[in-house]
Amino acid sequence: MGQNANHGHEEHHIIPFSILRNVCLALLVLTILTVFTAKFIHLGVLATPVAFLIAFVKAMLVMAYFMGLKYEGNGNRIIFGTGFFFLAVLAFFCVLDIWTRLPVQDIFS
Amino acid sequence: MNWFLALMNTVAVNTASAAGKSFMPPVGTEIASDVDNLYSFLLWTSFLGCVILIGGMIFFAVKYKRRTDNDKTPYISHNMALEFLWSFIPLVLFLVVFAWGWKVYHDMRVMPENAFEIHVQAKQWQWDFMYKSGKVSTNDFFVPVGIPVKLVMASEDVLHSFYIPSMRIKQDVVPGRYTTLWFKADKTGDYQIFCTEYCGAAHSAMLAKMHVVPAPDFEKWLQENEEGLTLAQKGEKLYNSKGCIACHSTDGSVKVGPSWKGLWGSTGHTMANGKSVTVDENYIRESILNPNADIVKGFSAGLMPAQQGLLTEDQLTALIEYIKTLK
Amino acid sequence: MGNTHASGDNYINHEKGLWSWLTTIDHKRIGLMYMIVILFFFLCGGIAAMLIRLELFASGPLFDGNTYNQILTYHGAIMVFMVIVPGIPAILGNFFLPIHIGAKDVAFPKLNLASWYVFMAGAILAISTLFTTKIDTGWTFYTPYSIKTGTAVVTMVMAAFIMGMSSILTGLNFIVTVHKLRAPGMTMGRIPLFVWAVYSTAILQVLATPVLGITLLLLAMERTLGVGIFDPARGGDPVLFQHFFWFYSHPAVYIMILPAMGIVSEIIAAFSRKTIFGYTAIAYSSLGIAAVSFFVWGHHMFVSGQSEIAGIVFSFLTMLVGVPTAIKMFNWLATMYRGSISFESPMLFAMGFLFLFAIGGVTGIMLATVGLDVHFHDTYFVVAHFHYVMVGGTLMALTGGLYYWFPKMFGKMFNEFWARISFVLIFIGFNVTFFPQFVLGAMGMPRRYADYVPAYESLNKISSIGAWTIGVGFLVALYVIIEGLMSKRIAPANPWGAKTLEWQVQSPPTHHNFEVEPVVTAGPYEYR
Amino acid sequence: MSTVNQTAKGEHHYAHHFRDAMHEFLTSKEGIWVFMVTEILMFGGLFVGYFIFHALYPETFHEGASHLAWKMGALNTVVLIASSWTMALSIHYIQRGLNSKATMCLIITILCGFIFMIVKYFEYTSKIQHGLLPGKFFHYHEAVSQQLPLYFGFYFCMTGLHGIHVVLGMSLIGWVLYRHLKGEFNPHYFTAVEGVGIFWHIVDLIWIFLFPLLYLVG
Repeated sequence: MGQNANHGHEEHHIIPFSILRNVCLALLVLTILTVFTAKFIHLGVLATPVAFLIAFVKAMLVMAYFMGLKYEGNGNRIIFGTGFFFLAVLAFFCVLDIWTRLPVQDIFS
Repeated sequence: MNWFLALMNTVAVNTASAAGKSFMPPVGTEIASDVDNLYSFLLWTSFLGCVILIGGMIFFAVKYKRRTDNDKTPYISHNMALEFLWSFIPLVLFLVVFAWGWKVYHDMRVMPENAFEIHVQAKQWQWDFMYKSGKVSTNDFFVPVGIPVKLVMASEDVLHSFYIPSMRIKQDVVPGRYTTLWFKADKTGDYQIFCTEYCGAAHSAMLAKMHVVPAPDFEKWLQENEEGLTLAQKGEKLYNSKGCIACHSTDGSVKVGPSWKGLWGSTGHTMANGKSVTVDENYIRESILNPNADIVKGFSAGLMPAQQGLLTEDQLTALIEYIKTLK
Repeated sequence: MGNTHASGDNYINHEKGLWSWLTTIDHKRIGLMYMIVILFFFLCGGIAAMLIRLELFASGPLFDGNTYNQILTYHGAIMVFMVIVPGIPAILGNFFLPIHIGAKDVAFPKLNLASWYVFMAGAILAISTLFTTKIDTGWTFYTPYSIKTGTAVVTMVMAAFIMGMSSILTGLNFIVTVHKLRAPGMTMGRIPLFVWAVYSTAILQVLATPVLGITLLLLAMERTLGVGIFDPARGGDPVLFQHFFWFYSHPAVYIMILPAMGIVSEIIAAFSRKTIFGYTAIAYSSLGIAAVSFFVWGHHMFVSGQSEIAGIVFSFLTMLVGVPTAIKMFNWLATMYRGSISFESPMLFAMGFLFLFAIGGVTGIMLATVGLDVHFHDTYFVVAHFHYVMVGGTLMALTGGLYYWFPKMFGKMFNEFWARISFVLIFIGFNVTFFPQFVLGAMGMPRRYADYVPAYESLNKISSIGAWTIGVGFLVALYVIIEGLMSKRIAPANPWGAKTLEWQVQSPPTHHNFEVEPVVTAGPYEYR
Repeated sequence: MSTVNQTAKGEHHYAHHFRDAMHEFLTSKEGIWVFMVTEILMFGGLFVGYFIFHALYPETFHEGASHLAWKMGALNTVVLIASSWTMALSIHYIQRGLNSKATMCLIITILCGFIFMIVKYFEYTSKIQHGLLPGKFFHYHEAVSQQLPLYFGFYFCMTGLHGIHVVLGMSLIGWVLYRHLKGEFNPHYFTAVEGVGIFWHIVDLIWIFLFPLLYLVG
């Protein structure tokens, strides 16, 4: 907020072709990696966190380069980040409730 | 913290007797007094708060009334010390109230060891109380005085909420899981039970009575059976216990279903499809066992559960005998 | 500051004909279009309220249970989704937010018009259920009742979803407008407090409404496909529905009250002829309330079957939201201190707001206290509390705001005498209606009851009489507006001697708001 | 209607309430970002539900995932990543004034959308044939877990809502392509392409999470 004046003569930033190509390649490699870890290595309990971590890295790449957040001002980064923050709030309190409810065996004396 | 709560309690108890309790229902258990003390403390601090805010507003309004159209007002933009005070004092007060409320809530939620356990089954629109002896009572809830009672509650259909105002306790009854509640009734007597979670057409008729009785009487009640009643009296018991009461009145008032008063023998009973019937044994029997086959004009289909297989022949007869008595 | 040209051209006569209104992208005209439809829906919701009080006037049934439940559902759903949530932002926010910051329009004028049409589509869909199987779930749509009941839940839920989209688009528009379209010199520290309030509201609309959207979609899926997420019969969790629902609906109560607080800030400064006390504190407390409101929704669920720990955490966080609210109250009082206070009807409504909101606020603290709420939850105490906030707060402020800005919006003066009569009727009627409900709630009378035990009868009678008084009061207010529109009393550009930008332009404003882009050099309340 | 300012060059045009074309561009872009927040929160609600029930019924979700064709899911992931890349490239080319290359990129993006939907179609028909359907339509007889209908409730809601977004995105790209072919975009004015691009990347972003969560770990 607060950037209301004087952006008259800026030029649009052009993201170089090579960066876009490399990001695309990285995303494909990470896709292969996520399939590989899930289907050909048995990670047990780690499976979900690992898959989620890889997805997170991919998401960061898309956001930074394809969506161009890396070249944006802080304003739009804060706006987009706010969405994720309040999503985390929703998840946190729902989980807090469900995980601290009395287990059924404690209900019956 | 404890000494502080104790102090607050003393303050509250003294003020409470004055006026604070006036609106609350009669106290039926120890926790209810704790709740009332907290309530009176809040009532008085709230009253004080309102006096400051509203009184201040009226005072300023009178004192600083516009005199001329050219009044000069001072330019006061802020005052850190004041602003800090009126943020900090409410914060402290709110936190005290929170801690106090937490303590009361905790006492409500910690189930005592070796409490007397009763199962509560809620459904549209009645309460079934199931005792370990095998006795089932509907809409009449008998508990012994002075003994902690723990309720394990489940719902057959939608959300309900079990509320005894005099005990200051309330808990939603959630289908698919069990919720619990406990209390220890201090005084014998009858207490009102409400359903407080909206549950459909007869939500406001989903009432029950709690009867707190001395322990020996309670034991006797647990053993009691239905011998020695007339057929119509048995029917009246069924009217209450099977939940007919939620939708059918016996005083002529219209609820979800038609009233039973004066029903027996009436001719020209008009159906939704236009035909007209005479109310006899067979009509009542059909209406109970298969209620949606013929709906009385002005009422909705699909609300009454079919009783086919749920009532024995004896019970049907008893109900019909009861309806006959409702002139 | 901008100059006043008393030319005959203004936004009302700039173009003529119904079509020019239906296709307008002028934020002022769109604000008026919202005003017309929202006042109409307010009338509908009000009629439902009168019927509710008619049923509750005496013990014993007047309508059958189903009919009563439908009336109460329509009262809730219409008032929440179609009156109070869109009310102040869509009418007064649309009209004044751009002028307040010295802009010619909102950031996306066509989107603004689209929001109106989306809102209308949703509203018409909602009203259409009246002519089908109706709906009887209460405005909260709690599962599993909303899954099982045989009424038009899917239609109503889709209607609420569509109106939610409209709300999101309006919020989005306002956020971007405030960020990007401020006039030169109009820093964030110089925007009027009404703009701060509507801006905070817009943030809430954008962040909270999507979760309501997905919740309602899932409920619709629940009924059509039996997805099962909220249905215990299929392994789902009805309490999770309540979490999702209140994640929206608790911030939504701040969507309803924050703009009202903004109006009150404006009116009190204007009628005290004094700079607002603690501008920064009021501005940031709006943002603070908005932010904290996302952390407190579980106080609607203390007895719902959520865990004890969750209940305690939510109770604690709820106490925190009381602080910025208290700050605002004290700041308004301090603004009146050593002011030059006059008592035209907008100020009466603002003071009525302070009076009623104080009571609504302290009873809110009682309800936030977890041990006490167990007794009060789902009783008339809650009903009384939220009506003190929603009607005593929001609707008082909306009515006061409409009077305050009436000269600017239409270039006419309303009849002050009848405006004061409307205030007296609404204020007294309101207290007669809802104060007894606190007592009823303390006595244990549950809400959403079509009938009650005889012990509650006398207080309910008083309450019903009060409700009809409010009804008359609002009809008088409607008369004041219509009579004002027909009258020939031409309003000056600045009848109240206020300092914010909208009073520096002609009444009614021109199509472009400002003839010359204003350059701002000082704060909004410079009464020196 | 809005007055549109024409500058001397005739190529920058912007609505009357903006200071200049860049002001309009940045304002529009912020609007798009705010809108994306609502997308995140809307899908986010579904993800929160998914996580909760995944933790409550891990076996169900494992069994459910084993019924999904992960190879098709992987194929769709690749398709969407490629389309995201071409979308980003189309903006790159418009900014450099290479209009025909930009046209190609937009067309490829739409085609990728079609491929995605076709693969989805085959997936859905196979699920429907086996009776692996949400809730009350579920009639697969070899289900081990009692909550399997719930898993397929999640599967169809999440992929269905995502599919709707793919179709919406394709239509929007079609609209942008049409305007592009009319020559409305140039290195100084390409707001609509940028906005639609960000929307399309969000669609990709959500799939990046959906794929491993539904198809792989389960």
